[in-house]
Formats: sequence, structure tokens, C-alpha cells
Amino acid sequence: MSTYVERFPAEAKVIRSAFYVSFVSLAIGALMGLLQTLHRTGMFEVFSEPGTYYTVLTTHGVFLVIAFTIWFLVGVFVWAVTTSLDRGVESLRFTWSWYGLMSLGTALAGIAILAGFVDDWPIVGDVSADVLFTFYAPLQAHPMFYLGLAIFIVGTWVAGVDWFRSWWVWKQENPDERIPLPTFMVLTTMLMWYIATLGVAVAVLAFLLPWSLGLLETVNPLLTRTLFWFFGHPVVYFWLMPAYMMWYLLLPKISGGRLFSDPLARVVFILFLILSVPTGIHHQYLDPGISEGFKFIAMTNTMFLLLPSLLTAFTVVASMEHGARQRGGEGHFGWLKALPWGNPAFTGMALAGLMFAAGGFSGMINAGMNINYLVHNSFWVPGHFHLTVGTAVALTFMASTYWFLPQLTGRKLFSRPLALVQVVLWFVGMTFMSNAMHRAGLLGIPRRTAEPWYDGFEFEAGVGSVGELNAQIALGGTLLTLSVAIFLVVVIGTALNGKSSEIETSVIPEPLSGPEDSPLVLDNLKLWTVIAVVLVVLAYTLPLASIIDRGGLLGPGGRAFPMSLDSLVVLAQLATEGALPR
Amino acid sequence: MALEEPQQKRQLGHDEFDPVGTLALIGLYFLVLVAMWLFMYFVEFLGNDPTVVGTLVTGGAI
Amino acid sequence: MRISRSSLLILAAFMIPVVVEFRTLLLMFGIDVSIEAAVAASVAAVAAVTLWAVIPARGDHDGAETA
Amino acid sequence: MNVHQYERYWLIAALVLIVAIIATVTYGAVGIGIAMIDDSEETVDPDALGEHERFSETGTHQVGENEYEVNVIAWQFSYEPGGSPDPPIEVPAGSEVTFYVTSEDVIHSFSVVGTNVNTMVIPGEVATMTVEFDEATEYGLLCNEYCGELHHDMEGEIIVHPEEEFDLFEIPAVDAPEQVDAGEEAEITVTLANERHQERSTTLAFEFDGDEQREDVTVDGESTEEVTFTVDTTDLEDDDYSWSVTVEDGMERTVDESGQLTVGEPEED
Repeated sequence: MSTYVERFPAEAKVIRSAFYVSFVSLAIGALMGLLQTLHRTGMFEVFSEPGTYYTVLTTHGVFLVIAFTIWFLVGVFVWAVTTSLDRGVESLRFTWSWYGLMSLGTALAGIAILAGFVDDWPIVGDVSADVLFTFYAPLQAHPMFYLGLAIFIVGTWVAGVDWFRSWWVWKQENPDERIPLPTFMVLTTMLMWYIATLGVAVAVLAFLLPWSLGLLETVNPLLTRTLFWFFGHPVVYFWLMPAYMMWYLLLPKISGGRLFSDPLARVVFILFLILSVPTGIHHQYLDPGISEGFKFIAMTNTMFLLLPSLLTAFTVVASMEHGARQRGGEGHFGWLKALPWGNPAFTGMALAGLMFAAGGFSGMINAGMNINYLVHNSFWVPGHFHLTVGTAVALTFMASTYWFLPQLTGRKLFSRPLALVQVVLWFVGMTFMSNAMHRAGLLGIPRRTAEPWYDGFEFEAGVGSVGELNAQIALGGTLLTLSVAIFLVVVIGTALNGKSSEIETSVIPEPLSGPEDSPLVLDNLKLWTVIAVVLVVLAYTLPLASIIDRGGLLGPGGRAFPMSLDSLVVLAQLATEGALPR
Repeated sequence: MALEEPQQKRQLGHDEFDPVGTLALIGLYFLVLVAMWLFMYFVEFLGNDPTVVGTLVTGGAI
Repeated sequence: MRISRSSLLILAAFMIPVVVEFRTLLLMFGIDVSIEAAVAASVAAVAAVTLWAVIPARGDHDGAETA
Repeated sequence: MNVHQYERYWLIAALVLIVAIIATVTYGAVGIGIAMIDDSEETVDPDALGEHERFSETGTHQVGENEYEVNVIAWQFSYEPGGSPDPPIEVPAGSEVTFYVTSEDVIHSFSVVGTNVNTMVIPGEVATMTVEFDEATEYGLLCNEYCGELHHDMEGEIIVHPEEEFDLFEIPAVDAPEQVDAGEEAEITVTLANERHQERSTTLAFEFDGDEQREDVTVDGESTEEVTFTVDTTDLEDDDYSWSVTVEDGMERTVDESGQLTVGEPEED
């Protein structure tokens, strides 16, 4: 009984079901990415009506960073809790209930977005949600979008309850044991998530949903925006912490070594819990209505949030080095050759980590308060997050799928060489794309823009030309799409593969320095939660109070601008007003 | 390609293992970070004039 | 093979950003390398590494163990 | 807790890096004087910007020796002034310019291409930025925050004129008769205001029935001059004639006034 599916067949089914939703979202999102990259670089005029670009962009953003990532990570968390506590979920019905809630939410929000591709629907009329991932009011989506989002998030809350419940029952039976590391990681991540999602829950339930239903006439755009970023920054750690978890648990094992330090892994996750949320204002460095002092505080918190990532870099690389040395690696750098580069799960995660080192750097620039003038909302920003969520997280998830799938299905991976080519292709494609995006951003080329070419001026490339950068971006984006296609082929191929008995054991080796070396206080989740909440209160009370005091709960401004206006009407209005020269 | 089974040649315990390779790699990373930060701030950012200044600091005099 | 096929693949992948960014670096110092030349250089570099990997090293029989 | 010696080194290096980054940014703020967009302005009602003290008068205004204020309204999908159909934003070189930018609809940005002048524009809030423009040049202006279907068309221009060529003339009033009897002279008196704080000269071009009269005028700083153009109607038939007066100051922004003069008995409708 070594594979996961043999030990927990019912849970394996839950995880597989979550993964498959995740992969379908990945396929849809990746296709949208291809359309965007070709259109906005001017390689092909994909959209005859450029407004469609924003429907595509919303689909790309929401399906990838919300659906693909979160559906995958809930699957991983079920795996982590059940294997490390060595017990199945307490109630399968309960588990499927959060699965159902999340599915309903995904379907509602997804349909609202995809409906934007068609101008008019019978009976319901115009449905769309071209508001992008950030849905800044006063741009307004169809109520179904906000409702779907809310239900989805409630689904993740219930999932968290499921895992806390497992841990609680386990604790009653094992009162003196340390929380196993994988469960510890799940619980701290979920605590962070509960705090973080309060912001978006308030924004959606108290303001945006009633407003989209016509119950409120106006909202305060700065307030809903601030509440979004209260959630919008920590959500990146909700994606990242499961990727870190893979690096802490799977990378050492696959490298043939052991985790370097269990206590430091715990410290890292605690730092994420307490520091992730009071940082969101760093996305608002250029927002009027928030004082410079609050921005400075957000920067300080954000910079200290580098610490857990920098610590992770050391611990994870050291664990890999341990594996490499056990496999006979020598020298200061020679040990790198002894790593299992032929294993797609290893190579994918190692390359993801490497690209994250680069993404970490551009993140430091983003987090710098005044240097933000240089890069804010420029193409630099998507360059950055395609390295973080788009590679550190996405490539880690894909690579770990190559390890998970055989565990979850009992079937051998369809094709290791193809899988290896897939992860390497991602690395190459992303190198081209994100490099050029960063450089294009420094020229002032904006993000989120269908056709970033203008009548009155041109962007001046100090080095190279805008055309070269666009070509690199389009080439990179195409390679990435190809990579996703290969990934899906491997997944489908594996699902159709025959059962195999040659699958390696799912047991994670003991860390070099185990939990017995770490102080007990690290496991005091109550304490860390209280500290996290206090820090959030300190960081956010005054800015929020100031925003409400200045503009009021429901204003100033914030009259609805529904994104379901017929585009032809808008165009006609503008043409008659002579507002547009083109 | 060979089926995976770590071809372990030796066992290294906690005390026998010094992550000297990691220290070397991460030391290089540190130098790259510092150099890139200085370049981005002082060359790319401060060289991208004009920049938003405070009226208090300049006192309105030029 | 001196190194395994997978190692060769990784090595080739690593060379791509190096060549691309080396061109950017040269441009910053005023040396303009055309795209064609950069592509040719990267193809040549990958070919050289492949050749080096495929031609067996004298007296080296377990060089392909790293996979 | 058992932390390896090397990991301790790294922990210290990481903390040093973090503190050094914060120190650099602090130096930029305190040492160089780079200010952040902040909450120094009161909120405004985006639906009533026409009645707002500042935003009812968009455009450039001189407020000190070398200090100017530019009031801009961003809207779906242009800037007033800055983008079509409005003229570009015009300021003089060697000046300190404070932009006050707000939005009358959704969230936009006001981003000067190739510079660090960049702010979000949020309805209800006013973004202020003080910028020193040293040289005469032109900058592109764009919106880098998705603001709707035609977001990618939202652009504008900032022209920095040489200081000695920059004018801020207005025509606050024109005193012109609506009707004169045939054969009489009509006097049209144009009040020309120089809103710069320095004395400026310009030319007024007056056009009446295809004939042009030009008059060079010099106006003291922050004051007005009256210029009178005389029209002789001796040879004109009874009819309605239109006139216009234009300030020829080389600015992109056109300052002009126009009206009608009826010669002879007004037609009774």
C-alpha cells in the first residue's frame, strides 16, 4: 500500500476532481493568453473589435489566478492533511459540499465572464463582466459575477473548516505530538486566507453586489479598491504558499535528500501568516486619498515579507544540495550536475524556483515606494507576476502534477520525455516573454491595453526596439501556450494509461532537522493568529477610517458604469461627439 | 529514460552536511540583487526625469 | 554521451536567456548585435554543446550517470 | 532551535538587504525630495465638477513666479485638457508645475510617458503632483488603468514651451454692438487678459467680413488691456456680418471670440 490512491481512494477522487476543474480552467485561460499576446503585440489582429480584448483579459486573469490556482491547491491541501495526519477526511459528504460550493461559484462567475463574448442574450439581455481580475468600481459587472465570486470564496472557507476539523480530531488522539509539517502549512495558509478574504467579502457583499443589483446607487471607489487590495496582495501568498509547500516537501524527496530544516519551514509559514495581509496598500502607492505615511508603513511590512521567501530560498536549495551530495555530487557548484534533471517533476519545480528568484527581484522594485512611479501599471507588472504566479506557482503546480497524478490514479505518467520538454519549454517561453515585458514596461508601455500604440507619440526604446520586444513577447507567449497544450496531453494520456505497480512510494522522508528542534511556541496557532489580526488592525484601521471619513461609505462618486453597454452604442456616441480622432 | 529511484551513493546526516554549495549560490544571488537594485533605483528610476517632487522640499524656488 | 539527454536539454534551455540578455547587455554598451546574428550565435552555441555532449570522452564511461 | 551557521549568515544578509532597500527609498523621499501622491486635497463630487472651484477652470494657471497649476479632468476616454477634442496641456520650461487631476467617471491614470510622472485618477479624489519641467519638449500622456472598452485610445499630450514663448492670454470680454446703421462706424473693444505674472506681448487678429486687422499688444503681468477695432460700414450692404478675434500667441490652445454685427435695420422675423 504505497500510493496515495491505495491508501485513500475516496479522497484521491476528490483531489482528482479538483485537479480536473483546475486543468480545464488552465486550458481556457492559456488559450486567452495566446489571443492576447498576439493581439497586443500587433502580430495578428485577433479582435476586429478591440473591446473584446478586455473580455479575453478578464477570462485569462480570473480563470488562471482564481480557478486554476485555487482549485489545484485545495486538492493539494486535501492530500497534505490526509497523508500527514494519516487519516481520511472526517466526512466525505462535507468534503463534497465545499467542492460543490466552489463549483457553483466558479460556474456563476465563469458564465458571467464568458457571456461577455456575446452581445445580447435571449431573455436575460446583456450579461458581461469585463471588469478584469481587479473589478475596480465604478466599472460594474453583472451581479452573477459578484455572486459567483462570493460563493466560491465561501466554498474555500468551508474547505478550511474541513482541514481544521481533521486536525482537531487528530489532536484529541495525539495530544502530545507536534503538528505534522504538511498540515501545519495547510492550517497557517488557511488562517492567512480567512483574514485576507475578509476584505473582498466586505467589498463584494456590502457594496458591489447590492450596487450591481441596483440596491445602492453609488459606492466609494477608493474604499472598494482598498478592500480589494486588502485581499489582492495576500491572495498571491495563497497561491505561493502551496507552491512553497511543494518545494519543501517534494523537492528534497525527489532530489534524493531530506528537508534541511523543519523548524525554519514553520517559521517561514508563520511569517507569511502574520505579514501577508498588512501590505496591500503597496498596490496603491499612486492612489490619491491615501497619505504617504500609510504607504510607507505598507512598504516596510512588504519588505519584511521578503524574509520568508529569502529563507525559503536557502532551505530549499540546501535540501536539494543534500540530495545531490547523497547522490555523489561534489564541489561548490558541481553538485548541481548530480540533481535528477531527467525527472520532469524535479526539473519543473527547480526551474520554477529559479525564475522566482528573478521574479522576487522585480517584486522588490514593485514594493519600493517611490520607485513605483517608474513601473506602476506598466508592462513591467505583468512581466513580474508571470514569473511569480505565472511560473513559481503555475510551473510548480504543473511539475508536481507529474508526481501527483500517478499517486492519485495508480497509473504511470504518460510520457516522461514529453513532460520534461513541457517544463523546459515553459522556462524558455517565459524567459522570452517576461524579460521583454519588464523591459517594455520601463519604456512606459502600459499593461492591460488592447492596442498600446498611440497617435500622438511613440515609445522610445533606449536599447533595442519596441518591435523586437513585441516579437519576443509573442514568441514567448506562443511557446507557453504550446507548453500548456503538451501538459494537457500528458495529463490526458496519464488518465488513459494502464494501472502500474511501479509507482514510487508517497512517503516524505524525515527532515534533517526535525520538529523536535523547534520551539513549541511555533505550533501555537492561536498566538500567531492574534498577532496577525493585530498587525492587520494596526495597518488598516487608520487608512480605512481616513478613506471613509473623506469620501463617505458610499461616495464620493461611484455611479455605476456597467460593462455590459453595447459597444456599438459607445462607439456611436463618441463618434458623434467627435471625441476620438481615429 | 531510467525509472526513478534515487541512486543514493551515501547517507549524509545532519552533522555531516554543510550546505556550502547553497551558500555559494545564494551569495551570488545576493550580489546580483544588490547590483540590480542599485541599477534600477539610481540609473533607471532617477534617470527617468522628471519626477514628482514635494513643494515643501523645494520651497517653490528653482 | 558525456551528459544525459535531459541534462543537454536543460543546458540548451539555460543558454537561451543568456544569449538573449547578452545581446541586451552589449546594446547597453553601444554594441549592436543584429537579431539574425544573435539567433545564429545561439544556434551555434547550442550546436557546440550538443556536439561536445555527443562525442564520447576518452576514458569516461560513466559520464551519463547523472540522469 | 537548531539553525545552521550558514543559514544564520544568510538571515543576516537578508535583513541587511531589506533594511538597505528601505533606506534607499527613504533617501529618495527625504534626501532627493520625491513625494508620493497623497491625501492633501479634499474630495470632490465627480458629477458636479462644472461647479467646482478648481475643476470648473481646467487648464494651466500661473500661481507664482515660476509656479503653475494645471487642472485636468480625466474621462472615458480622454483628458480635459490634454487629449482630443481638447488641446494639449501647455506649460513653460523651467517651471514648477502642480497637476490636479480628477475623474468624472471611472478610475483612470494620468501617466506621462517616459517619465516618473504617473498617478492613479480616482473619481471623487484629486491627485496632486508637483513636477519640475526643465527643458522645452513634448511628452505623451496615456491612461494605464483599464477604464472601459476604448481604454487603449485614451491618450494626450503635454507641451513644454520655452519659457520666453509661453503665454496665458484670455479674452474675458468683448464689447461689441449688435447693430449699426449703414454707413456708421462700429467699434469693437476686446479686453485681453494676460494671466501670466510677467509682461507679455502678442498680436490680436480681428477679422470682419474677410478683412483682417492686426494689432500688437503688450499687457502687464496679471492685468488687462483693451484694444478697439473699428469697422467702417460705408460700403457695406445691409446684412448680418460675422467677426472674430483671435490671440496669435503660438500656443496650441486657441483663444478667440466671435460674434455678429448687423448692418442696417435688423430683419424682423
